[in-house]
Amino acid sequence: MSAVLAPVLATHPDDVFELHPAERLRAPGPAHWLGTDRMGADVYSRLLFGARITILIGVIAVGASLLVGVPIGLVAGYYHGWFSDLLMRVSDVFLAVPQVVLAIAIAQTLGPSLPNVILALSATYWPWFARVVYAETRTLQKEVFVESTAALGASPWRLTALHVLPNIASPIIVRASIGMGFTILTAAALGFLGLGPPPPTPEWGRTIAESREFLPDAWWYATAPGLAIFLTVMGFNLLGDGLRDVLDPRLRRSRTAR
Amino acid sequence: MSVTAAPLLEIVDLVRHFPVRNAFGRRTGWIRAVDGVSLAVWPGETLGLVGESGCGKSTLGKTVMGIYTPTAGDIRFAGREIGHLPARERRAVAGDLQYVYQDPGASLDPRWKVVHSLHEPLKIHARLSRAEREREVGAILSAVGLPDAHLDLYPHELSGGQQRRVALARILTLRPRMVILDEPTSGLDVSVQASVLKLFRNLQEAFALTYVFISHDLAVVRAMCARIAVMYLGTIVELGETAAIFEQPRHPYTRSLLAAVPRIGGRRVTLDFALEGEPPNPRDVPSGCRFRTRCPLAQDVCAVEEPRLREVDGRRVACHFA
Amino acid sequence: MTELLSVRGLSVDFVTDGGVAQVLDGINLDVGPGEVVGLVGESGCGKTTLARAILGILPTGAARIRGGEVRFKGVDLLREDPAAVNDRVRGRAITFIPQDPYTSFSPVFPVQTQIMDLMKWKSPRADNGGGARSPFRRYPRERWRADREAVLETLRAVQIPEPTRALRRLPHEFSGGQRQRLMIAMALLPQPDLIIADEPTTSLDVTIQAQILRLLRALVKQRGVSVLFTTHDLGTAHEICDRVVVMYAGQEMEAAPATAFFARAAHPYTRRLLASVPSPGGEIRDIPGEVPSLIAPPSGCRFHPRCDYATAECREGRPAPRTLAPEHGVRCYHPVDAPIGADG
Amino acid sequence: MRLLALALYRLVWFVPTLLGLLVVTFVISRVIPADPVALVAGETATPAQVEALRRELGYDRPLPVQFVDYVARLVRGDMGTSIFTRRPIAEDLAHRLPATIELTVVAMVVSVLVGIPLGVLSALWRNSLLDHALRVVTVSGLAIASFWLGIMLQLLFAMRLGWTPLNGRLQGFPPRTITGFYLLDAALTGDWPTFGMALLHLALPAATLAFPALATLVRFTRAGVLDVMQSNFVLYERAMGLPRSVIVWKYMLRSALTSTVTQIGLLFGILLAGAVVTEAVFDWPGIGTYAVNSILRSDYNAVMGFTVWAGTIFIVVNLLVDVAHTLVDPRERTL
Repeated sequence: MSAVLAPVLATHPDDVFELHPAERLRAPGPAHWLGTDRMGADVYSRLLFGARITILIGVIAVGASLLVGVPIGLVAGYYHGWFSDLLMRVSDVFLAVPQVVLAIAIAQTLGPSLPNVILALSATYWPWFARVVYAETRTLQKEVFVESTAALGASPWRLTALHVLPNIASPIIVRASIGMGFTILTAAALGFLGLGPPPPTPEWGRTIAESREFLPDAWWYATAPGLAIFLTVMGFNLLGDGLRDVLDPRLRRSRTAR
Repeated sequence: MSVTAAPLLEIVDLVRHFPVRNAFGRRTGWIRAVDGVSLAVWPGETLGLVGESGCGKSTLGKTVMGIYTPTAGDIRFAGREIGHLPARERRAVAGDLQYVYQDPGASLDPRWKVVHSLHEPLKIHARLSRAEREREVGAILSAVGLPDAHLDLYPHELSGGQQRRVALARILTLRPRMVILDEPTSGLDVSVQASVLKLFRNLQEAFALTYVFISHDLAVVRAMCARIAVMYLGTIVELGETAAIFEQPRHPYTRSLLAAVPRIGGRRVTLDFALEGEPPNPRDVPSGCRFRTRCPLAQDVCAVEEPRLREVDGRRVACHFA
Repeated sequence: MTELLSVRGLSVDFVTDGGVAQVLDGINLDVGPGEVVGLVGESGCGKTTLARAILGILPTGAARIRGGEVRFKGVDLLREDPAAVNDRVRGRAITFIPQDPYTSFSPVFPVQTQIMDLMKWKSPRADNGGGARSPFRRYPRERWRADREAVLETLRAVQIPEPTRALRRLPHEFSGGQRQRLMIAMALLPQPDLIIADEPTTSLDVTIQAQILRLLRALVKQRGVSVLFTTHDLGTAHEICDRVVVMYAGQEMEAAPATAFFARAAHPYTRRLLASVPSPGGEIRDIPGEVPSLIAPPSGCRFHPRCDYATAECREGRPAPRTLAPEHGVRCYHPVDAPIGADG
Repeated sequence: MRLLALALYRLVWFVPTLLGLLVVTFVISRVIPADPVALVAGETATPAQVEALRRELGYDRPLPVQFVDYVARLVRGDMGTSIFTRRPIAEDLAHRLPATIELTVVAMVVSVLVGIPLGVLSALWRNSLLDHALRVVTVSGLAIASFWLGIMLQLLFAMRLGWTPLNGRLQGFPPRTITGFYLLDAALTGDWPTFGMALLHLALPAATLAFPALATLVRFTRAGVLDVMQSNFVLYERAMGLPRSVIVWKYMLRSALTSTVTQIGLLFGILLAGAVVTEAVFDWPGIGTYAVNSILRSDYNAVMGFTVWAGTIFIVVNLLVDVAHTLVDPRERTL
């Protein structure tokens, strides 16, 4: 929310890309709620604009991962054979490398920029969706209602589109929400390592890296963006947990009712 | 049952094996779940398929239904071989041949309203207008004894008994000729079981259905079926009129099985129960007669020669000494 | 007759999402020494809850005991020190055979570990004085040897082939029937006065069930142990019980010696229940209506909405126990005095 | 014997997975970039130098040939030469590996020893104060950026309180090298002051690294124990009156652990990934810092070498975890 409204909520919207050398490293006060940074910019305003970038990265990366991972998981889960095995083995290989490490390699190859960060994150996150969808599809195939609908003469397309997909929607949504948090963390780590979008983009990870040389005096400079990351990621994680609880009980009750 | 009429379902030497694989994915053996079964079901009758867990009766049902493909042998339904059809043609047969699960309520998609679940089979198999479909669904719904008000509910809003009725209605909208009932009363209390059995009977009459009734409960089978087939380790050991078999079982396994069923209000049957041991693993089927390892009558010949089903005393029995 | 176990007026509530369910409503139940009592009823009638209430293992959060007493050898277990009950009664004087032999063993320990852990605390040779509960308690070598001998002997008694080798195996290497034999052995080993068996043959095939029932009855009769045997299957009850108690919707309806029960049951529910067993002739009779919700149960006798004989007084209050014949009690205003199968 | 067969089976899968990893890194390094040679040569190279290098590296040959060559070099332990240190990358990484392993193992041990008991208690005393407090820990553990946590710990303990050193692995001389692990070497040589110093240096980075892993472990152990609490064998043991402590700490914990062991494999991934940034924050002279420095210097070969190493270590650990899982859960052996 605050990310969308950043230009309105920000107290010093111009500060994002302008320099105010006279107001360098001011402590938090009425004029600058969270103090100023090394360029004299308002930390609070830069945070809000940073939120837009962060959310943008998360949404596009998770969205792209969904588009790649869900169909692969569905196909691999629905059909049994060497092709399914191959698909899952490929995603296993991606999962076999820690995401940050792989993202570092990709981002380094492509050079630090916003689209490249998103590409690196999508390329490393899609296997999680493939895994979840695959596992859920396989479980669902053993459910009596899927087998019986197949016995009723329903085609594989009908079964997948009308029965399987709606029933695995909730784990996908939950995964997506948690994936947002995870992706944002990784993006921040890339930014911190200097692989994120180049300055003067107010990316949170880079901001923390910049702030280190001014510690321990300008403590607010490092604290604020870290807290922002923390709150955002926690927000998505809690949203995921909450969604799990909201989306699940109805199903659980219907299955235990008998 | 008329002897002159053609059988609705005819199974000839049906085999369904499942491969057993070791950790390396190499095949190390076969589970011989169904191992050469032949039987026929005539229109309008109820054939009971009885046996203990692992005897292959459910595998047999699912293979006939097309959920598993046969390893070998023929399945002829209404005069047509259906065991080896391409997927698309096989799906079309589902309109005439249907399957009811042990817990029919579980065959309803939890996210679909009852009305959608009931319309679905007609959408798949019939080209009907919406109004025609609604008429058809309404008729079936009243036949299974459910009010129209239930159409807008989700499965979890129904009781277990109501779910069962909806699931039956869903199958009946296709007006199938034959329904395979797989352990339809297992896990039910006697009073509920009684209502379910009554419902099956009424529906059989109303829709001219032919049933294959798979069950481990001999009392239920005795009440429901005119003919029964007794299975042991993937083969039929005795097949014939229910009354005759219950009166005087000829196969030693059938005898033990019947002796194990408690009969209320008499001498305790377990006092005289003599069968020892447990059925062998279907991976390691004994040579010759499969029952010989537990059979009180076993002789040397039983280990060498597998007895074929033969006509004895008005039924078919697979035993050298029947 | 001095009872071994005597339950009086036991009422248990369960707190659920939908409200408070009155799962047991003033239950009376007696088990005499050496007697096999069948607790028969359909799912949801409260027989498992009653078994667990006697054992004192109701789920702590959800279940609340509203009233009544559970007297075992004259001591009310509900008011006794819980730690003392755990040390001296549970697993010692009263043992348990569970319904599902597949999941009632821990899958990760060999059978020997699990049996010997039981014997360490519950062997008849164990002295359950002070410090009996300590997890660091020593298992004296002498007693271990004696206990292990007893274990092997009991395994032979329940017909486990090659007991010494069997002990080294993991639970999943046994078939369901053999696991239930192990469970019976473990129930017998502490030399209890009472065994509570909760649907122990429900998950077994009919020929295996027959073997287990024959074995269990022979062993308990030989050792003079009492058994409370819950089941939903009237045939099983007929095979194993000396006396049968019928429950419906949390109330006990009738208690009678087995012969009288299967020949001349008097409660309309019992008679309906017996009639719904499929008859050889193919006749099938169900009980119209459905089992009531326990959150808002019918007043008075809980069977009255489905009963052919119900009158106004059935709605108003629960009938007091009445004795029809020695040991044949019924809680009904209108007991039927006719052989089974005689009423329409 | 069956166990050996199973270990072999896992090994059979190990090779294709590793090969898959190499394909991925190969694609990243040779196929995605417009001109991989230019990347290797660096920004200052002239076009003629680039062409010369291209022939020298064999990048003018067809891709499949290049791939075979790439794998063959890696098998020989040849990862190319770092532009910056002018030393073989494999040597650089091997030199720095002990520092990373020391840090990761300490963090792992801390999180296991603290996380599992806390998870059990949290499940046993559900909805207690401890449970609620631990929920805050687990939720924040999964949401906190570890580099930021490290900086905050430095700010508090090193800069403000001065309890611990700010960064680095040790001031002064390291103990005589036996294993390369300072803690172990110091203990073996009986050099206790150095041991203490090393421990003090390790405290903050290890805490930073352990925190998310600990949160994950608490969460999984709690869920596992709650699951086991519902199981029939626990009901049976309660019905038979076994002491509660035996039921909980022997039977329930053992069953809950079977799933937790699988988690430890994933955990190691978290730790390894966390090590990169944590080392960067604390200037810990391990392979993570090496990777970060290489990124900053655009030392392209070194970054790819690091990726291959990290991936391989991770795959090996998961292989070991798989085998360990079959040891913990006997049912797995019949697979």
